[in-house]
Amino acid sequence: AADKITVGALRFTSHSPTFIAFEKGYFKDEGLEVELKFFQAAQPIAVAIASGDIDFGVTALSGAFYSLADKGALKVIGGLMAEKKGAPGNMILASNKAYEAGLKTPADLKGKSWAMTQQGSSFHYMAGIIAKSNGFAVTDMKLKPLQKVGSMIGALKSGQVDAMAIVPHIASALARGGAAKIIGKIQDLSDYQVTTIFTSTENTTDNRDVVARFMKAYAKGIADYDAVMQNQAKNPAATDAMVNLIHKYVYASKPIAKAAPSIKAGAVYLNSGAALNVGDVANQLAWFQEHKLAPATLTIEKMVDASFVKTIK
Amino acid sequence: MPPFFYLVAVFMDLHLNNISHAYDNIEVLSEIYFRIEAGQIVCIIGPSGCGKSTLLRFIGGLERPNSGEVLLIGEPPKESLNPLTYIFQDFALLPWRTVRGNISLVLEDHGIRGKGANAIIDDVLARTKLSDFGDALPRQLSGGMKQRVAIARALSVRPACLLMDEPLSALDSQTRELLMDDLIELWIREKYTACYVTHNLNEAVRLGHKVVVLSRRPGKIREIVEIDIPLEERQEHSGLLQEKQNYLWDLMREEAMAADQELNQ
Amino acid sequence: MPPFFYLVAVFMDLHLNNISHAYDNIEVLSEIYFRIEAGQIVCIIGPSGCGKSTLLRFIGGLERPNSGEVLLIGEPPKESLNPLTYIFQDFALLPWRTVRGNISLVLEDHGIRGKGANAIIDDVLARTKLSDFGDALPRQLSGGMKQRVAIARALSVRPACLLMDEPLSALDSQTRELLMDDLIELWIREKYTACYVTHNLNEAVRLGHKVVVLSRRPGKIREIVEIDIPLEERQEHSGLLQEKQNYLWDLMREEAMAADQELNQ
Amino acid sequence: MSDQKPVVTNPVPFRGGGFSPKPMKIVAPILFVIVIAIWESGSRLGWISPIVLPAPSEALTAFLDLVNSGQLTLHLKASLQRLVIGWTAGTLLGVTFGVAAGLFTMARGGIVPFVAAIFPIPKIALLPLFIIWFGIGEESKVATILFGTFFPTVITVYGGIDNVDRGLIRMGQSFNLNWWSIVWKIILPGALPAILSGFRISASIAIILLVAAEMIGAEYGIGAYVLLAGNLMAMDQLVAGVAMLSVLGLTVSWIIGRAEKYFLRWRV
Amino acid sequence: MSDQKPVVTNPVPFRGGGFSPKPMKIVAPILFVIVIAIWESGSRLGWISPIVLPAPSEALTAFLDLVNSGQLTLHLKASLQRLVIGWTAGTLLGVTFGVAAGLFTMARGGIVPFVAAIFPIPKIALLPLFIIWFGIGEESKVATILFGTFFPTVITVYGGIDNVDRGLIRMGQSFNLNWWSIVWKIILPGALPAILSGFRISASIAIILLVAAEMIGAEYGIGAYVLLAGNLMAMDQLVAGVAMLSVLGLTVSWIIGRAEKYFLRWRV
Ligand SMILES: Nc1ncnc2c1ncn2[C@@H]1O[C@H](COP(=O)(O)OP(=O)(O)OP(=O)(O)O)[C@@H](O)[C@H]1O
Ligand SMILES: Nc1ncnc2c1ncn2[C@@H]1O[C@H](COP(=O)(O)OP(=O)(O)OP(=O)(O)O)[C@@H](O)[C@H]1O
Ligand SMILES: [Mg+2]
Ligand SMILES: [Mg+2]
Repeated sequence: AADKITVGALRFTSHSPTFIAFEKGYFKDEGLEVELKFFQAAQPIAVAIASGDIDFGVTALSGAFYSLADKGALKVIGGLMAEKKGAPGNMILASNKAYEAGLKTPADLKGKSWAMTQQGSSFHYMAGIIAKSNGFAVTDMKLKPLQKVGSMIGALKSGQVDAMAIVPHIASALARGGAAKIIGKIQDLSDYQVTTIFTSTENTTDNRDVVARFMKAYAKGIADYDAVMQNQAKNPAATDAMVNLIHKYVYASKPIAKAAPSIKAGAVYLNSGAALNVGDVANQLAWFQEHKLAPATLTIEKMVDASFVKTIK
Repeated sequence: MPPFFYLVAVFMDLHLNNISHAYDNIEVLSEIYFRIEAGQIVCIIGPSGCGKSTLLRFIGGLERPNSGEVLLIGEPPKESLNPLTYIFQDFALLPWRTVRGNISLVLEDHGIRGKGANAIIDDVLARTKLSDFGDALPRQLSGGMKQRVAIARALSVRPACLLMDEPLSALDSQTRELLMDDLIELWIREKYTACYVTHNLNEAVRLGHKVVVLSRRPGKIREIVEIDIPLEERQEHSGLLQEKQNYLWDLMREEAMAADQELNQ
Repeated sequence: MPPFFYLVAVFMDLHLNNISHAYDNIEVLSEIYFRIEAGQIVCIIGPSGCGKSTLLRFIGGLERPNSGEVLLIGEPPKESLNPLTYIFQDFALLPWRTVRGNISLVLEDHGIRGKGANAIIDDVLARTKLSDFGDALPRQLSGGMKQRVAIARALSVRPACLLMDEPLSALDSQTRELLMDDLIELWIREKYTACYVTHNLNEAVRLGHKVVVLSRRPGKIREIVEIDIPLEERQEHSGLLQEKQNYLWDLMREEAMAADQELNQ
Repeated sequence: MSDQKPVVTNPVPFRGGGFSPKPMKIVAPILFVIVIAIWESGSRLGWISPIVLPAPSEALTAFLDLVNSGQLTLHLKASLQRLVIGWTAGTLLGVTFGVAAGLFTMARGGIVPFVAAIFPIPKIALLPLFIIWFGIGEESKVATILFGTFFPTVITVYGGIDNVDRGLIRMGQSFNLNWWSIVWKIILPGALPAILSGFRISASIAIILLVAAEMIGAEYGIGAYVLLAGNLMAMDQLVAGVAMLSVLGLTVSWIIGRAEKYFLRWRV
Repeated sequence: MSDQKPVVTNPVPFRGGGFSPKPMKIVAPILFVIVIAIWESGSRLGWISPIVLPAPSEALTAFLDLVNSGQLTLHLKASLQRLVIGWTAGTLLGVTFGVAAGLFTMARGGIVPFVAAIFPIPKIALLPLFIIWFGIGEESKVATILFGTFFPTVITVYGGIDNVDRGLIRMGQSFNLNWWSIVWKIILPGALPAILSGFRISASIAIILLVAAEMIGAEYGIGAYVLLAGNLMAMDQLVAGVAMLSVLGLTVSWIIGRAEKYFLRWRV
């Protein structure tokens, strides 16, 4: 009989491989009976894995994740979205007001205010990347936790914060609408491993076989996605088919005509084969620990089980 | 003991012009027509539930009859703080104010505070024998004491016309006597106007210049009995008064019997 | 008209043993000692605020005196649903229940519902002349009607001993007469026990086997006046009764005068 | 009567009445229409930035999309079920504990401080705990709403009981009513105005908490729809979702209004 | 009297009393100690998973760290200031609108449905709007608390006013008291029990909303502390923060309890 597993997901385009592998039966092919559980935020996925309610999840590395990993509850087993030069990636935006006042490059961000969701979030870390590569401390920026992407955008547009970083399709939409100015890209500053695939520590020891099969199926999903969505112009028919598939899960309450542009624009780069950039993960951990956002006792060995995928150095 | 000095003599008649009223199809009052002349005490008697309290509410302008009107002929005197003043059947004391507070409530709005108010309050409390209970809350009072607070409160605003709804019903006979004597003495001096609802026929004949006898519900005027003896001389005419009282008694008895027959039909 | 048949004759005495009480340092009752013998009506009279209602609450077990006790000698009869039943001075009707609902309230707990309850309710409403108002809410009733509902409710539970706190104070003289006559007639047939607080001395001498006269606050027993004439013969002895009434009047007057002097000291 | 000056005749001035507002059905619709009209024209004229507040017409389009996608009933069904179960359970528990706190010294000593200590804890902060305790199924969602309903209900119920006329309770005792009868027939009806007013609050809180509840593994539900719209920055959907919550609130308020009219008809 | 059987003599059975719980100071501390003791030993014995619920002692350590870092006063000061301003403003507005809805037909027709429609909207969903309207400074934080306080206050106030004895109002009118006096001296004191009970609810909601308020660009504040702890899954700090909110709630409840004792001493 098939092994039953539960996968936590967010209704974002960046979770598309999950939907593709599910819809195209890649999980079934591996003998996995998958149940999808939808969440509205990433953090509960991590908690639900720690509590054993679900088996696999995808999320950015954040303070909560390190904390749970430190308690031995879960482990990173693969990489997903990453910053790669030339591929779509997070952009740095300046508010019109700040731009006028001379904020033209990431190097000018010293002393400026920066919108992020929360302390210890990926947006916080991206501020760290900018600070590091321009030779100032992240505390030299005025960090404004605003909890929600929507709030960040609102604050940026109304000029209440000077800058922020955001996924490409939102960034270009804002720039196109004249609501903000793009002043740089994260990929120019770092090979940031943005999101990772993770599971419970128990699975990596007791159910290695299941984990391996899951990763195999997942890698197929990534391959399909990258093949089509990174080359949308070349094969419009395949693109439409994939957009249709994703639309079942993302923007489902909007008609396809309205949803398609957002889905298409939201195509970010995903590591093929779910390869994991262990070096960058180690860098991230070090940065979080340095800023007291991760437990000092956590080590990269305790947090990562890189035996299921290729690693990038 | 000093006499009441708060009531104010007036030249102000009240004219009840053909008043009828019904609550949700229950006819309560029908074609009530009489006049309360300035300086007169009009007593209203009638069976329980015949509409006396309702009528009193109309007279004081607290409710409006379905048809007919109450006219005020002449002007209320300036000295009176509240020309038409009620003493309610259910006392209507604010439970969160002390006895003194309940009285000062009706003075504050006229700018009477502090010493002025205290003097008035002390006086009306003394008259109603409540001096010891100025700081008691209503829940600490007996039924009769609550009624006396309601009387004290009404007296404190120098009414030109008192609208009293069984004001002595919860009092023992002696306290009642004393307050009756006070009311009479006061009238002799001040000639105030009053409309006095009572169940006590003896009170009615001792105090009333006119006794309006209402029939059972719907209350109609059964008869208006005039008592011509001046209030100051009534003690000397106890025989005559007793006659009047007996006459009222018979009137009421007929009412009751008629009601009984209706019921047993 | 059928006589009351709900009250239950009993062999149960109530013995008040040296009762004293104070509310927050205000002495209210002092060394009250008397007995309510089975089948006797004991009337309590006394100045307003002397502690009559308080005493009644002690007798019915609703409150406990600071010292002394009320003893029940003998056993209440089985037929009585609620041996010691109150008629409260302030009526205590539930505003959210109709007149019928207020009566059925006290029957439901004894498993009397539906037809059985309706028969009882119809009967007590007829006695108190409220048949037309069974479905009225308390706010739609006049003061006297509320009091009659309270009486009807008390009668519905076949009390062995009635504890009545000025039960007729809000009623007109005729209704009062009728209900008094009913109470007397009923006693003649059923010989129920009662403790009757009143301000009406005439009621006291017509109804009481004993009249307990309380002094002003703190209420002490001023005198206990026995009236030996059997209830059924009292109408024939109106002279004697008038004498008793005058005697009570004088007692009360002395009390009032003493109080007055105290106040004016 | 003085005959120097002419006699003035006036009806007795009417001093009563007032202080008894009647429900007036017409005001609210007019008000809503005005607000929506201003908003719509504000959006069209560009006074209101479309990124943060789309025009009502856009929200309506989003709503119609939702209807056409056939998901509306799924969302509604999921949310209503959670609401009804959570609110009912929270209310029953709340009334029980409220009555206990209203009647027993011991219970009051324990319940009042306990409620005071636990009520102010934000449910959102406890989501991780809820996941551990109740899992990611319906239980944790219902529990969130249950907790949100429970505390205000306890407070209004014991507040209402404190306000019941003790004279009526003594009357009940004097007729030897048993304890249950006194509670059921005297105390609860007496506290009912306060309890119903509390229901207005607890129902609104329950609706608010739909969003918090559906943060955890909810596939369908109006809260999930709103959250997702927020995450995806789809402001038209967000407004449509919020409007659904509003309509839900209006419906509940209307039901409670009917209940008040029926149960409190004994009041003036 | 029957002389067949011996005469039974008993005191009249006492039927009164009861139904008036007194505050009992001792129960709550005992209860709290027991709960904490069970929790601590549960944690130590491993019954309670340390992943989500640390032992109270660990939370205490986290709290002491906070105290020693000197940041406690900063957090407390920031939060208290927001609470006091937001709650006071919300309450004043709420009482004003509640009184209007309680007295005027027109106002009721508008306010009641409006409150029913707006109250159920989760503040968190509207955070982006709040930022546009009120910025990311103190205004938006105070506004969040203000809105959270306003709606329940309106509901309790008009509910309380509906319950004031109309007979007392008629009395006031019969003495020609002016409108303000009637409202101030008769209606508000009569509604006070309900209003104070409503304060318990609105104060708790205000504390809950500290977290939502401090979501927006707050550097200091207990809510911000709790949020950060939650983000980092630092459960010991989270519990310490939540405990601070609880203590705040207890303090407010105690203050309202004193106020009730003082202002409602006229009740039995
Ligand atoms: N709950 C209470 N707290 C404090 N004092 C009280 C309380 N109840 C009654 N009293 C006081 O006890 C005294 C007696 O009250 P009670 O009601 O027994 O008088 P009463 O004889 O029935 O008077 P009335 O004829 O006016 O009804 C009064 O002086 C009253 O102030
Ligand atoms: N608000 C009301 N709604 C409906 N009916 C009412 C209302 N108020 C009074 N009634 C009815 O009006 C009639 C007269 O009531 P009212 O209080 O005037 O009587 P009353 O003569 O004062 O009686 P009592 O001597 O018993 O006080 C009663 O039959 C009563 O049922
Ligand atoms: Mg009347
Ligand atoms: Mg009394």
